[in-house]
Amino acid sequence: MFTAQAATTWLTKFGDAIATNKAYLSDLDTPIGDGDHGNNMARGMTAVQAALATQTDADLTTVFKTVAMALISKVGGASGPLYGTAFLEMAKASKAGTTDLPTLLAAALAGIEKRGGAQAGDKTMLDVWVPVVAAVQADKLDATLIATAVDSTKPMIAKKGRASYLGERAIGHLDPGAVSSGYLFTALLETEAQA
Amino acid sequence: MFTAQAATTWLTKFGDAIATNKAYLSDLDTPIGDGDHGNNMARGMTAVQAALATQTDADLTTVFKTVAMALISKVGGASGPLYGTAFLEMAKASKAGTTDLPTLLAAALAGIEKRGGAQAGDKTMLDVWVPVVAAVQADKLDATLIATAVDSTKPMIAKKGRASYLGERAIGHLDPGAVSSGYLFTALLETEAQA
Amino acid sequence: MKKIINAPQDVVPEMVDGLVRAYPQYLKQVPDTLAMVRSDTASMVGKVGIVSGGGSGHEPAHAGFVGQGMLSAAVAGQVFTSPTPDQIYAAIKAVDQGQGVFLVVKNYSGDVMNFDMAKDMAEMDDIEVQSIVVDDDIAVKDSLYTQGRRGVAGTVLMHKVLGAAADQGASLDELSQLAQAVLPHLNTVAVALSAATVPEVGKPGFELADDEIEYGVGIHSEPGYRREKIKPSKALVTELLAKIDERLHLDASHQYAVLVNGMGATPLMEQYIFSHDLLDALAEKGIKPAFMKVGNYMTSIEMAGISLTIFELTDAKWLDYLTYPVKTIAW
Amino acid sequence: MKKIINAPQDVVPEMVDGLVRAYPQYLKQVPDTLAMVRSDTASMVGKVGIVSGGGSGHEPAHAGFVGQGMLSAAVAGQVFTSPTPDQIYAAIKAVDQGQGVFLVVKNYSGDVMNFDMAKDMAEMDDIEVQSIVVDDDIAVKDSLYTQGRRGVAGTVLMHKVLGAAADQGASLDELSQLAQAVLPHLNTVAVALSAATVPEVGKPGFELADDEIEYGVGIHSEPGYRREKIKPSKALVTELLAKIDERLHLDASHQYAVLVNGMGATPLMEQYIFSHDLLDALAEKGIKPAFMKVGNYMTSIEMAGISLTIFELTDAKWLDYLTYPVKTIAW
Ligand SMILES: Nc1ncnc2c1ncn2[C@@H]1O[C@H](COP(=O)(O)OP(=O)(O)O)[C@@H](O)[C@H]1O
Ligand SMILES: Nc1ncnc2c1ncn2[C@@H]1O[C@H](COP(=O)(O)OP(=O)(O)O)[C@@H](O)[C@H]1O
Ligand SMILES: [Mg+2]
Ligand SMILES: [Mg+2]
Ligand SMILES: [Mg+2]
Ligand SMILES: [Mg+2]
Repeated sequence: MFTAQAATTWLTKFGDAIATNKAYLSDLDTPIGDGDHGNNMARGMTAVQAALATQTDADLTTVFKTVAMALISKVGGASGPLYGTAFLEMAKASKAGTTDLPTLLAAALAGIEKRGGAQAGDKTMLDVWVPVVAAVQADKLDATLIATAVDSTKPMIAKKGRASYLGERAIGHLDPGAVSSGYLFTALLETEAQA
Repeated sequence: MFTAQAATTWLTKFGDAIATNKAYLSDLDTPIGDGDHGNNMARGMTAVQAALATQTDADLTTVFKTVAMALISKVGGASGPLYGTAFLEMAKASKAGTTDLPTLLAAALAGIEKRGGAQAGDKTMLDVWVPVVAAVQADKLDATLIATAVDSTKPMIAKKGRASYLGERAIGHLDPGAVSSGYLFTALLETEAQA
Repeated sequence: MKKIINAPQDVVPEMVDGLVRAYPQYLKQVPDTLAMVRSDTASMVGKVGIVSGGGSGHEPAHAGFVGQGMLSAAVAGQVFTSPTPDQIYAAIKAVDQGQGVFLVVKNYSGDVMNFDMAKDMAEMDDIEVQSIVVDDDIAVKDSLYTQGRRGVAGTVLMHKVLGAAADQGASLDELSQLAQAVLPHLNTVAVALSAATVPEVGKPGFELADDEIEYGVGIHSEPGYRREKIKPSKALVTELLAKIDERLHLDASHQYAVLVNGMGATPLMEQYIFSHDLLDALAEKGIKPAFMKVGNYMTSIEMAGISLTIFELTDAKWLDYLTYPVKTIAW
Repeated sequence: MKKIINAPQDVVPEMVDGLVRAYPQYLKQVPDTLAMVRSDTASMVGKVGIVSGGGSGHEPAHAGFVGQGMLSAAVAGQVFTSPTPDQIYAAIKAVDQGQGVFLVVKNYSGDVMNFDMAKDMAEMDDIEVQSIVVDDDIAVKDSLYTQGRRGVAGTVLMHKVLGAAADQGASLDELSQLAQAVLPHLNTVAVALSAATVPEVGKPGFELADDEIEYGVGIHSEPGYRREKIKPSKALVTELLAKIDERLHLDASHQYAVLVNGMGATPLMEQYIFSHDLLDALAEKGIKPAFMKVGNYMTSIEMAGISLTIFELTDAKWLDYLTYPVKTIAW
């Protein structure tokens, strides 16, 4: 059972990772995007952390919904609606009664796929989400799997997002949304390890 | 007696000096003006040389008027009307019957003073014209006198032209119009020496 | 980075505030948002609203085109970042007159998704919303397997055409048909001399050497299709026009509208010289534009460069829409 | 120097050609000159003509302000170099309707002398000509013993006021009185982040370090009154406003028009932020401008920076003139 408290810990850790790596994420977004992914995510996660701080007794659904709303209304760009939708779908699933992490994450993944119309192999955050969610279902998520998934975006040609304008020139660059998603799941691993 | 041929030689030599020193004159105009004096004068003297080339049999008045019109219509800026007026006044004086160089130059000088409202000491071309014309009257123009007159503008504060916006910061810079006027009178000296 | 700003994170709210306070006769801000709606509400009554927007940094787009005969509202995102759905939704609500609202979106993942979410929100409120996703940048290959072409300066001509039609009472469906009809005829391609610096990033999106240019760049420092040594204006015109011609097949018997668009730091002097060379090159093909505009319309902060948009006027009415009078800050 | 041009010496004729061909509905070129007159000749009938001009490099000034309600003609000199008398005279002749012609001249030795010579020529042709020499740049000390203050962005407001009055039928004498009355109330001061490069010169008029700015620069890279480290927009506003206040003594009971003018390479983003800070600073003094405009009106090629003009409206009619409708490319 995934609790509101675990969710809060998870998102706090994720926010810290984003804050620490803000410049790095924007740097990754420079050669194959528009150089703002770190700023976008940092703006969103600052809002998430502020919103969560005011909601100490919230249930899981409320936590997810708060996160979703903060991301949707503060991030903008491509990552805002995608991360926002992911948490909105988790809020919906938890409201429908689930507290099972694999089920929650599967709902989040489906939301991202639907919102963005991308699939694994398109050099987006989905190249992390797809293998990670599969691993969570099989209960074998670990740091190596996350790192491998993130690195897998490096040789890819992008089919969605700004990097798709580059054709072959995107090869050799990590996808910034995949890297930030890597932080998300690393934070989740650390949260689970503490529990 | 100053002849049309002498005038043509004079202006050809002056045009050559301007062409050679175009970049230098614009450089002089950069710290205390707008960096275009060389370009302005070169544009004008190219037009003068082209116009003179089509007028092989012209009399003195026609030569001066041709020069005046070319300068007035091609130079613009401050130097165009000033040099243009100088030659227009010489054309008028020669039309009235003078071929005496000191008288011609005195008319030119009066024209510049009237058109620009400046006087010696204002760090303009007049700081060359005034002593040179006086020297011509006294028949003692030489290269040293010209050089001294040009150099005299260096320590001055400007009271007319763009350099006047600088106040004390104009000190230490030669006035570009004084330098180009120096070329004019050096060309005259050379012309007289040949005659 | 040397800019006339305060804290980089305050750039957008301060900019929007400065704009609406400088031009209260044109714009008012929807409270607590970065959405700006037409002050002249009387001119909107009974008409379909037209809302556009996107990341900031493209000024005068989009707020400069808000006014009678053009947009009803514009939404400003963070610099080079799509606005969020709640903001877009606030603009939709502010302009809806019961006739529905039409959204003009540029084809970027972020913009498409955020405007889509706003549409969902509006529909839950029973506001009918339709939209067009503008993708006029022919520098990028269109393909089913990619994000497709980007939306750039041609978007401003889309605003103009739709705004004129809406002001003359076109319905939401009619506007949608008009937008679909216009879209394939908008063709833009750009050349950059230098990149923009996003204030929060602090350094340019790409680096060009002192004698280098890049063809095909986007309006967010997206890379283009070729980098080479700077050439005379005439040669730049040849390159960009050939690129457009590949797709458009310029033809003396057709009518065209032309937009020469400065990217932000390029002075009008250069834009007019480019226009001179362009008009010469078109004249060689027997073409004289039926409509032309030159200036900074869809910029990329302080990027230096020019984009060229050629809009084939396959319907005679479109020219009337382009010349239809407007009351805006920047058209 | 990286510019979209062809040969540097062709910059002005090519620019003028591009401009008049792009905008034939506004401008036509006087044959064999770089003078541009209003295409809409009907709007000039029976009215005093207004002619302005100066060196090129200040686009959209001056041709961008030619049109009904504003200028009758504009004359383009070489870059940063006054036009020649024959060209100015050609413009005077082209616009004269028997009611005389009024010249708006900026206070530079060259401009004053060339326009004076043109006036002499016109008078020989029995065209009555009067003129005003605009000297709104308060960064320079005025003194009987110097050239006096420079003419800068405030000139555009002078065009607007005189153009509106002329369109309403003011006589040559009335325009002259109006110009004299307006002049002392125009106050401009600028801050530069970088200098312009004259194409034929090939290098910037001055060098500023990556973190330096200069207050009080002119529109031809004339040096200003102080150089220092870049400051936030708010601090720049404080400096420029204090400078203007010294002369103008801003007062909540008076009315003001404000022009925030971009120098060429400064994006609207920065101009709007500066406007935000300016409006805040004015509000602290209890002042809300009666009229405001923000944008590139009197540029200095690709110089980065902003000038601030504050025009005290001591006569209520002046506000009407400022808001009077015009048909121009750039107002
Ligand atoms: N259609 C999509 N589906 C999934 N992920 C996407 C899509 N488009 C973009 N992304 C992700 O978004 C990231 C970029 O986010 P960000 O830089 O914040 O937004 P923007 O591209 O609008 O500037 C990319 O690295 C990619 O992982
Ligand atoms: N009022 C004046 N009287 C005499 N000479 C002047 C006056 N104003 C300017 N000058 C001369 O003109 C020169 C500058 O000419 P130029 O650079 O061609 O014109 P501009 O200043 O219009 O760019 C100055 O160096 C000075 O010698
Ligand atoms: Mg990005
Ligand atoms: Mg000069
Ligand atoms: Mg972005
Ligand atoms: Mg000059």
